[in-house]
Amino acid sequence: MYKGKVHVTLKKGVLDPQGDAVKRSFHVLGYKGVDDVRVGKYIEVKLDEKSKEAAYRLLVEMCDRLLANPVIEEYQVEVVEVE
Amino acid sequence: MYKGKVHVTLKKGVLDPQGDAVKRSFHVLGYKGVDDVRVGKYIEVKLDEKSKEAAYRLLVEMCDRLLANPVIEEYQVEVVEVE
Amino acid sequence: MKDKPVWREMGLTDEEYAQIRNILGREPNYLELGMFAVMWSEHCGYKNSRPVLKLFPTSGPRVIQGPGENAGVVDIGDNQALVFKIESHNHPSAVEPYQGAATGVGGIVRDIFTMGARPIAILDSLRFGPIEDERVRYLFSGVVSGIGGYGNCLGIPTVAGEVYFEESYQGNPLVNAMCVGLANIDDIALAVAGEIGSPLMVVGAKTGRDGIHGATFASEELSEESADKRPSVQVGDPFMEKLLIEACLEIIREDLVFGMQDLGAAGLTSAVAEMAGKGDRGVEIDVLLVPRREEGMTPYEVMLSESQERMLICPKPGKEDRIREIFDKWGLDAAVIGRVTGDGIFRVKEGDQVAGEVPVAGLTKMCPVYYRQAEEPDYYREKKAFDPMSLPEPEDYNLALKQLLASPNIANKEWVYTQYDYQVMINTAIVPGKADAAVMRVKGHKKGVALTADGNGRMVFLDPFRGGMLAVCEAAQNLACTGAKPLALTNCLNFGNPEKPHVFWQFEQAVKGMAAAAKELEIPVVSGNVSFYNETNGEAIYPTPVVGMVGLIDDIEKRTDMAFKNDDDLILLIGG
Amino acid sequence: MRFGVVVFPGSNCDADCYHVVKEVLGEEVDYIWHRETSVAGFDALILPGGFSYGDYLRTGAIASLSPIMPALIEFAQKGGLVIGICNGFQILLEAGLLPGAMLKNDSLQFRCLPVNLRVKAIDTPFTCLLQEDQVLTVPIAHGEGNYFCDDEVLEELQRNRQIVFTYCDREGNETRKANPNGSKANIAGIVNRERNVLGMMPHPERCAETILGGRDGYYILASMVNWFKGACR
Ligand SMILES: Nc1ncnc2c1ncn2[C@@H]1O[C@H](COP(=O)(O)OP(=O)(O)O)[C@@H](O)[C@H]1O
Repeated sequence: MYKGKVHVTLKKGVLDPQGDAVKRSFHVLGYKGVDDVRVGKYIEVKLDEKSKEAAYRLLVEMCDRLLANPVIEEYQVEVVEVE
Repeated sequence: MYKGKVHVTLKKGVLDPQGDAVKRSFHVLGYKGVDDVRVGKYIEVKLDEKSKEAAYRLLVEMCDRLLANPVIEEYQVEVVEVE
Repeated sequence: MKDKPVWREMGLTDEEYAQIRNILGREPNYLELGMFAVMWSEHCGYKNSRPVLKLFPTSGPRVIQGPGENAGVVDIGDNQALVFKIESHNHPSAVEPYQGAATGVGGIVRDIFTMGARPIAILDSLRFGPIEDERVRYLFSGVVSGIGGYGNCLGIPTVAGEVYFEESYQGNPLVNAMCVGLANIDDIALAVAGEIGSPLMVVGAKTGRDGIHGATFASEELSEESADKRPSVQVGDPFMEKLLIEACLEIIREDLVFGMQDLGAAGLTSAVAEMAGKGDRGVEIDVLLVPRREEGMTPYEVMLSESQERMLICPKPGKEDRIREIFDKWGLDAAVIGRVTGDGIFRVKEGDQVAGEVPVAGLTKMCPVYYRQAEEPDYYREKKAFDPMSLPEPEDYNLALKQLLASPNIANKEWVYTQYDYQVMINTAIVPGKADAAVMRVKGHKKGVALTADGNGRMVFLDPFRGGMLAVCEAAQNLACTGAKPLALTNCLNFGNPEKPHVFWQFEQAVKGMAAAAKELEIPVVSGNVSFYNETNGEAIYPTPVVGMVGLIDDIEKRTDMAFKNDDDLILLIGG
Repeated sequence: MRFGVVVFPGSNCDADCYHVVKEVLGEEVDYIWHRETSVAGFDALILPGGFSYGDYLRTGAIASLSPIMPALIEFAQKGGLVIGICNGFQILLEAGLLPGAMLKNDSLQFRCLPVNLRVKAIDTPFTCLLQEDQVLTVPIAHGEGNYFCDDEVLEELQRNRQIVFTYCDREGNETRKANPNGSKANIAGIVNRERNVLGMMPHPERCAETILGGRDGYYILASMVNWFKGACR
């Protein structure tokens, strides 16, 4: 059994309304040192695959097909073995 | 300058409708080996703080106040130095 | 170790515990005790309010179903009926505003389609502390986006409501949601168990550990510790509910079920007991057959879980396969979890083991009823002696008017209702902000229906009887102003702790006032909900009955909103 | 003319579109369940609004992988008329039939209100009954209508006159204030280069009858009928 961890973040240059809102509320709360906030997704997937490589390949495919939208997002994938 | 990385995930036992929907659609797409999907948030924050400890403390405070909803979510915080 | 016996932890009194022992003729086990505790909570059993609620007029020529079912039903002609009810989700919303409000909408919507009606509108009645407070703003915006988040996704328009800000709701906001459905009279389904041997199916979400003891939670005062009761808060899945609506209405249209019941407060325990109780049946279920989300759940947890978006179905003989087919089309699993029996016993099994066995009637009909003591409070006489004429006349009327208009209670509520999809289903002929009631067309007919929800806690506080009357009258007037004739009402009675004599007095007086107005105006009460224990640290909210009312417009082209239409039109003031 | 309304789990404006085509336009219409794999026999397809798959992950993302989509894409590539409204627009973006992507509204709030739209192109099957620069009033109801594309794509959209509707004030000015969601260049609706696929966030089906407060949306849907019947060209 493998666990895939996927980070999906907005590409540079794509504005992030959620991140901006969080930054603004931090400033309102008095945290002036907050410079930049970006909000992305973190997805954990349990994969019943034979090998780490197979799990990794599968995960990348899943990212390309569904988990990330290449027009606005990029992703990072990591696989660890779990029991 | 520090960069804070925050993972906000649903607590164990809290229903994750989003993860369930993604799992089901993977099954429909033929990825039968997908066992469990949990969707959380990944937040990156740039912090203008004096020390790593100060940045860390600030980030935890920010999580408690704004980034995570303690009723249903838990979070993990990491700080790295950046230029 | 614990300093309280376990029944008291569960909210039962020593006398109630003795009664349970009597009913069973033995000591209850933990599961059985839990089942009694939730069924005998105020939330499910109405043990403090039932005698007073009897004062409401509940019949009329158009009433098809009065109180007692999941929702009330009134005839609107052409073999059509409106099915509607209002319900509170105050305590969950105080702890987690978004999910609390969202699951409140989910629950009331289930009550409507359970009856075989297509939900056509949602209304919301909201009360918070002063808006200047940071926590209040958090609660307010969370509740509004929770209602929108759930209702919008379902594709049911949220068409009317009200918002008040008042000190008395600071620690205990009120979140009442109403749903109105439209049904063909022939399709109305009741929550009854079928013949002996009929299977029982659960469909929808898997059962998790969430919300265990939510019903007792709703029947307790909020205190500093409430924050620790957090697992009682559930996360809603409106997408699942949308699938359930479509699938359930499809099986009703095909006439495949005897009865249907949503799983709300007290989960499976309540749904099964109520369904069996109506037909004087017994029931045997196996918790191992209930699809779960988590491993290692005990029978107690399965029976008391309040996981959202689940339905209990009693199929007609031979229809299980067709039902499965329909659910499968919508991507839903349906599982047979047990059967109807003839012995009047609610038997819970875990595989071969009997985990609990209680008489259905013990959970339902034998729930104790209390006649609480009512006592007129001192404040009432004091406030009554107040002479409004003793107030000084404003020096600057312009300023006074501006101040009034700037009050959050009078100001435009656009910020709220623009977060709600109030137009989906393309029936909303008078949208929020244009009149004091919403008007919906009924496609294919000349007629229309008008909907409103109203209450005024301050008035009821000052004079519960007249305040109760006023709530009914205001709703009726709001409907009349759109050109509708009021047909029937539903109500949500939000009060403090009924064990306090002055709170019970407020309750009784307000209900008497509402009943008097309802009788006089010939607007029967067809459904409702009671929410007691709305207190923070011993301080009760204003007594706040909220009235939801539906009306009928014979010719929708004749509806009226509140805008002035033409130059030189006359302006008349009537009544007063 | 026969319309098909594609129904995904979670679609909720499907019945509204069906009603308007049948009762207001007076044309034939049928639902197409998302698990079907053919759209044979239909002259135009509507992807209705709603929350397909609960809008989980990204709006329109899961629906864009539905079994019906290959047939729909082929239909579009052969020149068939396709209109995606609100969630339907989001699905068209995710399926790659239209360029760009949707972000959350800049207010981060769901917004339901009537907006003004400026008609930017009338040489499309969806606007042939309208006037250039005409201002329409059409309701929106969405939480993610903040259209995004990079500058190159925007230039291309402008060069090919693919921008069909923009948010504007009553006089037709495309101001920042008139933009309800922060969308790039006030974009409310675009067509593909071949002009047979339209995606728009506002809901024409919600303003096709006077009882609902206006009929501007009627002309958008009626344009499709006129175009199909050859009355527009
Ligand atoms: N919580 C709400 N949800 C939906 N609509 C609301 C809500 N609050 C107010 N409205 C709408 O705003 C309009 C004005 O409300 P309100 O000021 O309470 O009116 P009134 O006090 O005259 O009944 C009405 O159309 C009402 O339905």
